[in-house]
Amino acid sequence: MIAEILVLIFMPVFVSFMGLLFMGIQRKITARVQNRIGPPFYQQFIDVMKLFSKRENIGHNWVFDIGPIFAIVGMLTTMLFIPMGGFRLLSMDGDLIVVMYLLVISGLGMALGAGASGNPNAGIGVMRGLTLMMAYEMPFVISVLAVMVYYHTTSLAEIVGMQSGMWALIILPLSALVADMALQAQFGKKPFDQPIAPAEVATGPIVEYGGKYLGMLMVAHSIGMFVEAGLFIDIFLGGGLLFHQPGIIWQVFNFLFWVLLVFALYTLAVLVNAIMPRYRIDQAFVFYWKWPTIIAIIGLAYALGVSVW
Amino acid sequence: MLEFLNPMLRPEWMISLLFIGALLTYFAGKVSSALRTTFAIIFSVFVAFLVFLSGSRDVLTYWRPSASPMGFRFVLSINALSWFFALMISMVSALTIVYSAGFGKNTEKDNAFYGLNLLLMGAMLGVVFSGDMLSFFIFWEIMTLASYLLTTLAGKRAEKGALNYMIISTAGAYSILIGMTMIYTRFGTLEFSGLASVMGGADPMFLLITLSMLGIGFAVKAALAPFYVWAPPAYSEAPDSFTPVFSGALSKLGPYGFTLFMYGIVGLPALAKMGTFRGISDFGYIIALLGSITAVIATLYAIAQDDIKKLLAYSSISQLGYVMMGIGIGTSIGVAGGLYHALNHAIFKTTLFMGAGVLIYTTGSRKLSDMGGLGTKMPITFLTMLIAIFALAGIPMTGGFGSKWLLYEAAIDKKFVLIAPLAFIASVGAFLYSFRILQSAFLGQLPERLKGAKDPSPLITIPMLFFAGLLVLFGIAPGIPLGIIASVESYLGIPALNVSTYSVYLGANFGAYNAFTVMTVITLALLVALALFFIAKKSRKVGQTDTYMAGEVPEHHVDLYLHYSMNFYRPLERIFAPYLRNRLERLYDAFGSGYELISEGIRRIYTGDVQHYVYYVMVFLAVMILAGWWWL
Amino acid sequence: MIKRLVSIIILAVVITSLFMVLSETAPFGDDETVVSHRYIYKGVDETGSANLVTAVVLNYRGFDTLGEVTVLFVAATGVGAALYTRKHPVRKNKVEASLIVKTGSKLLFPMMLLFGAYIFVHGHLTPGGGFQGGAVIATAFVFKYISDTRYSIDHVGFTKMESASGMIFAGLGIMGLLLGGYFLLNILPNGTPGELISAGILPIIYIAIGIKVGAELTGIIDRMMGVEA
Amino acid sequence: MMFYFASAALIAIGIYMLMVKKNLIKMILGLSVIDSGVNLLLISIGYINGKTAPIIQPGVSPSNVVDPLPQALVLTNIVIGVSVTALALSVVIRVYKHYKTLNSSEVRDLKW
Repeated sequence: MIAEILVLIFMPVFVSFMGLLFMGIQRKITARVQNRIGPPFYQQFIDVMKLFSKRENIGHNWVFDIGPIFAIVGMLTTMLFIPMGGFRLLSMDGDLIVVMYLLVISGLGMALGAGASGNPNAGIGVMRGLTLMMAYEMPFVISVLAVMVYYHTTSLAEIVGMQSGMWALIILPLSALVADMALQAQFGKKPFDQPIAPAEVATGPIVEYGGKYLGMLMVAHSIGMFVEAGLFIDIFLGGGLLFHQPGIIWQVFNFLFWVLLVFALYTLAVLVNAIMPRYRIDQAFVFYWKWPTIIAIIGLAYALGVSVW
Repeated sequence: MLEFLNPMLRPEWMISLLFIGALLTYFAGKVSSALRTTFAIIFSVFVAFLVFLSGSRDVLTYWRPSASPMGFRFVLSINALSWFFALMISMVSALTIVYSAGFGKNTEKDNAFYGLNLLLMGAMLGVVFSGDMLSFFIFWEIMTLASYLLTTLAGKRAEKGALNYMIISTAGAYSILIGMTMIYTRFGTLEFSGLASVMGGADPMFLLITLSMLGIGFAVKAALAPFYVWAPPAYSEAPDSFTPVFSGALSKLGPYGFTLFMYGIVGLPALAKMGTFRGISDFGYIIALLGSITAVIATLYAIAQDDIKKLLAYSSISQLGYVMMGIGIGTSIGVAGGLYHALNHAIFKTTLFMGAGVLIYTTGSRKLSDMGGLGTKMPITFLTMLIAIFALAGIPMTGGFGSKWLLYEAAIDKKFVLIAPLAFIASVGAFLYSFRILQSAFLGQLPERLKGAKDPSPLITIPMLFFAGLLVLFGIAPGIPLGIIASVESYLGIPALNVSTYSVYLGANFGAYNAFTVMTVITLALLVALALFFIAKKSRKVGQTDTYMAGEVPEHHVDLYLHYSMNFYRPLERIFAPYLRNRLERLYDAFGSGYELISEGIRRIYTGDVQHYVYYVMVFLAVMILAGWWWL
Repeated sequence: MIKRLVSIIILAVVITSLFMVLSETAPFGDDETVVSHRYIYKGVDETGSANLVTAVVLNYRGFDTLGEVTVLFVAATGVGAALYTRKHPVRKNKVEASLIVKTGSKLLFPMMLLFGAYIFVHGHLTPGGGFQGGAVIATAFVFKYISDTRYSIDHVGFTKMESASGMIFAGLGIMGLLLGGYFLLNILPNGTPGELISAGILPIIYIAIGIKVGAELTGIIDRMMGVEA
Repeated sequence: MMFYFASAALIAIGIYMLMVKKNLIKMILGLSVIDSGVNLLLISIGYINGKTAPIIQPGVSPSNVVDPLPQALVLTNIVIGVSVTALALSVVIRVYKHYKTLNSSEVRDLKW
């Protein structure tokens, strides 16, 4: 009981720390790919420190304040419901659909706050974000559905447990491919970073946020990175379980492997990001509803065929 | 304590109270408007209270008029299913009457408005309480007529939509009548209790035809896929204080009809005889598929609307598609999800239409792009609508999540790979259009002319707050409504759902949904976030127009440019426009004009010359005689 | 020409088949029907009317006759409505009648009235009845109209007479309803068949009908005469 | 048999008038002729060979009279026929006032 509570407290702190670290590393990687030197890998920590300790914060109204708070609430809640490597905090109660809906709280709260700011750039950003969400949800949902149909369960813990023999990535490669494409948009990386496109809409929804608000958003973002990647790992990469023995040591190893997988997925997205231009939002929409959806449908048909007959 | 009310807890009492109340209200309006409004509120709220008290006790009433030549018995009964729907209907209707009293208009039309509202409430209760098809049909028609008249009260603009509604409803009613006649000629009884014992043994073909005939009539009310064309104009043009009932309560009669006939009368085993698809009947599968298709199409239309009532109208169609999907699937989870979603939809859509009415009253416009920034001016309206929108979008913590979750689980459980993705996408679309309301009406910049906006009178806000409270309550304790639904399911002969107050357990293959855990975790996370927020330096409030504009001075074009809600989803609309140009309406139009063309041709034989008519008569006579000789 | 040919062919088909069917199903001069059998053998005893046609018209099918009177009334009303003019119709002088016509009509007019009255009063004894008598009375008024270009009936009086007779008919029917339980019950004694005062209420009804029909037909004639075309 | 033939001929003539004649008054005359034909037909259906009028009086026994029912019907029919003719004539008067013609094919306001 005490151990669980300790984990419960430790996990968010650890995850946000690692998230910020990864973001620093990715800036470095992007810079190297683009033949720049780039900021030091600990730049993100400096930024967050600075933002939180800023003397003057500017707010508009109480709805505006909701944004960052909801962003953190949504991400923290979701994180507690997904299995993270060896650690299953509340995931026995969790359910894939519940998790997918909990994930939305953060975005919706963010959109509320951005809308309340009254800046048209924020409105455009929110519109793009929601449109993009509708775009990538189509292939993503179909590919996740393939997994749920194949294992005939919607419980995340069950799905992870059933992959102990073989990862879903190997059984359902097409679905995994599509889910990774959707992950690119979930991370908000190019070519799907229309919502925050800095050069067009002055980083979109967060245009009005500064100081502690922006700091909270950065923390939420770093947790979100783990949540989104972790969801993919749980569904397709066997939950990052390398060792199936009980015992705290193995559990820690499993957790480290999970973090490694998150880093790998994130780096993959960053590498794509570094060399890609940005789609227009309607191009992105058409893209997602065309090829990834077709591939996802084929994957779903395959999963259905294998599991029913 | 309320023992003295016991003799009144009978369906015929409630219905006749409302019908008498309708008359009294109408004539009281001739005397004084305050008296009329008081009457309307007292009658509706009292009957709603009676319905609430009557619980699910089995009250069966037979009533046969002395001079009934065919010997039909009119049966009224209260059972678990009808009580569930009656509760929903009476709650929505009564509170909407309270709500409309808050606007305090005093026109001659208001007499008719309140009278018809009570009449409609009585007719709807009659539909759900009736225990035989004849009274079902009679109340059904009273209901259609009353709602048609109520819609036309909005004035000239509503007439076309109301006429559409009436025509399609009449077609649906004829369809019901045909199905009813077929059943009567086959079995010789119209009582549900008698039919329930014989319909199960009927041959599948007969069942299919009768169920389809009845189904067309119900599908019209439920605005299911090919029959939804009446709904957007009728919902959006109806009077603002009637639309909550129209969309919240009246549309639920379609799902009620399906549930009653598919499960209450025909029953699962007989349905299965018609052929099954992965464990559920083909008929149910088609209904479910139509429901999910409706959900997606209506969602796409809703995203593109700038008119708040039209947006909500399309949203209603889409949500009813969900309900039909759940009822069509027909498993324990599916029916529970469908009924639960019907309840949730009744509550949140009523709240949203009420809020829309307030917004239209305040701003004088139905266009979302004419509103903006009202969130801080009208906090109660904003909060209630926010909760309703959360429920609509299915965010956990509100009732809407539980029902959507059940529906997805039902689809995935049966591996319906066509239905499940459609339902998911419609749900994502729901985020889009519901956020459009928030963004355009409550967030962003406040136009100059709305500076004086404020929350409406308590008569209006109390019903909205009540509904919002219900949604939150259902979000924390889904066991309360689901417990009632479980008893409905066992009444219908479907395996009942396993629920406790806070959690739902569906079986080994599914994760349980424990609303209490989710709630606790969210609260904890909220505490953490709030702590983070308040530990840091306090922020300074600046004006709403004081935003980052890349060096522009914003004063001159505040209204026009700073509020980004005109053509909100333009890119998306551009993509879908070629596919969604009102195809179905055009199909109906083509049918109508073709019919007109044929009639025009037939009309040509009336030349206006009397002698030609004599010729027609004689030629016809000669042909008949010759044919007679030939055949005999 | 082709039109006439076609119509003749069609007519030939229709009429021939009508003729053939008739001579097959109801050969000329065949015995009476079952319903008539009852009327013929029981009619006199049941109604007291020597004239069996009157027995059928007024007693067995009395309700029909009420309807028939109504039809006539509606027709008269219809004629009035169709020929309605805002001014009171004034007869235009056409050709002045010759002396013979004038004198003859003066001589014949009371006789014709009397004859008409005779016909409807004896409706239950001899051939004829209210309708025929009424028609004769109307004919008398036609004579009047022909002989005198300025003649016009007393509209108010005629209307009152017509209404009164109609009310007598209906009132008798209702009386039967009150006294005996059904409409047009014969509430008076039948008497001896063949005598003038016999057959219960039938003579009264026929008198009422005669007056009514005479008044109505005269009204129609008056309307048509008064038209300025 | 003669009577059947005559009534059929009368009906035929009446219908022929309706179909061919353009004058509205002649058409109404045709209607009247049909009326007479039908009346004659009904009466002759009711005739029984060698029997007398249905009036029971000394010397006439019930077994010796013809069928009274068709006669009663004809009585009704005559009255109806009179009504129809009167109404039709008055309508024709109206038509003539309005169109200044009695030609039926020129009165075509009923067209469409």
